[in-house]
Amino acid sequence: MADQLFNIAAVIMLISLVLAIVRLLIGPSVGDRAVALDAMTIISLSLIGWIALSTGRGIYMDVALVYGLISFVGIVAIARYLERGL
Amino acid sequence: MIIQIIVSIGALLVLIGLWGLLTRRNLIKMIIGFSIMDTGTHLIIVGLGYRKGATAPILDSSITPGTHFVDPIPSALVLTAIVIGLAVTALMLAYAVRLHSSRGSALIEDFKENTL
Amino acid sequence: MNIAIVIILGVLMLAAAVTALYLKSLSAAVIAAGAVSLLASVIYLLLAAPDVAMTEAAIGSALTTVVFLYALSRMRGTKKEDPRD
Amino acid sequence: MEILGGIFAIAGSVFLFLAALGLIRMPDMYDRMQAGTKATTLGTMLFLIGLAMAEPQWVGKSALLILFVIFSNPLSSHALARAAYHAGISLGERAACDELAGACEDEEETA
Repeated sequence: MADQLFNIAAVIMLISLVLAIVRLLIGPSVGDRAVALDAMTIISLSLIGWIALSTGRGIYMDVALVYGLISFVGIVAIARYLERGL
Repeated sequence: MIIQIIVSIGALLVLIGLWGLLTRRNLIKMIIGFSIMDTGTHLIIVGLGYRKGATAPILDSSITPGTHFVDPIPSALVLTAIVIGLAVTALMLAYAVRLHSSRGSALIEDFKENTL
Repeated sequence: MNIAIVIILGVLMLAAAVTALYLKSLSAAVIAAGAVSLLASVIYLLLAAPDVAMTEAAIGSALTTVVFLYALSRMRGTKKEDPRD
Repeated sequence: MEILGGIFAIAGSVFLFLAALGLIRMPDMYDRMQAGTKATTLGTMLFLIGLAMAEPQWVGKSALLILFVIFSNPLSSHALARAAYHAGISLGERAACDELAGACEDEEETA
């Protein structure tokens, strides 16, 4: 029962990943694309948590930890570039 | 089944990267195409080491006797190749920045033989 | 289930790769190339290679984007400072 | 307990879906940023709480991950909004007033 609930959650997250990447592909300005990349990073972090649960390996959660630490470096670099400060 | 899908996705990525490398005029776009090609080859190599129903070859408490592992050699090779790919990309970007600062343009047609 | 997720992520990767090469704006192309690396990292995790996924997330997605944007800002800077071009 | 974790995970993924829907449907960039960063933070937190309920031995990693998300996601969204304002992306025609307009000039004078 709980596994089915988590599978439904994974399907909803995949749909939202598709929607976020659609905004990344059609976004009119660079800022829209950066926001979509940020949302994609967070959604795929949750997806990695689901993969760790479905395969039963606790070591996969470490990948999500690296995602959480590293992901905002890229976004801050994009922001500094847009601000002409990099 | 999953290996064929992964290998075909990787091969398509290599082809897309090669197309970008050959047809784009801006140096930065060509380097982006090269980096996409890099990702495609890494995907092919990792995909060839996958076995159905296997798990990662890392020993912890959730491993029981009789568990199947994937081949660890391709992932070790790809681990090195990713780092070297970053170094190659950074070297190409350094050349692009030097060319742009000396010639004032990043388009490939400004670097022909007869304009030297 | 796994195969469906791999197909969806692969199609999204191909779309992002084609978009990265089609876009006129260079910084948008760099962001799309970062998205390709991000999705590749999830696929590596599905292929049971968490070490490769970790390295790809740290180096391929974050550090490559930073290096590209640094080079772009250097190119923009020389153009602005040198009025002869 | 596992069923409760699954319900938390469904709630989190629904918030992630609403965030992605907001990314598609919102009219200008600052609205999209509002939808795309706040809702994803809440959704990820709920999903990770559900994950920790379903697998109780992962509660340390989930707590650390929630801490990282709480620290890094508002920081990156703030940097993006500031950069978008400085890069000259317009607020949209429905914006009532631009309270940052004077503040930016002051900052440039003092700098």
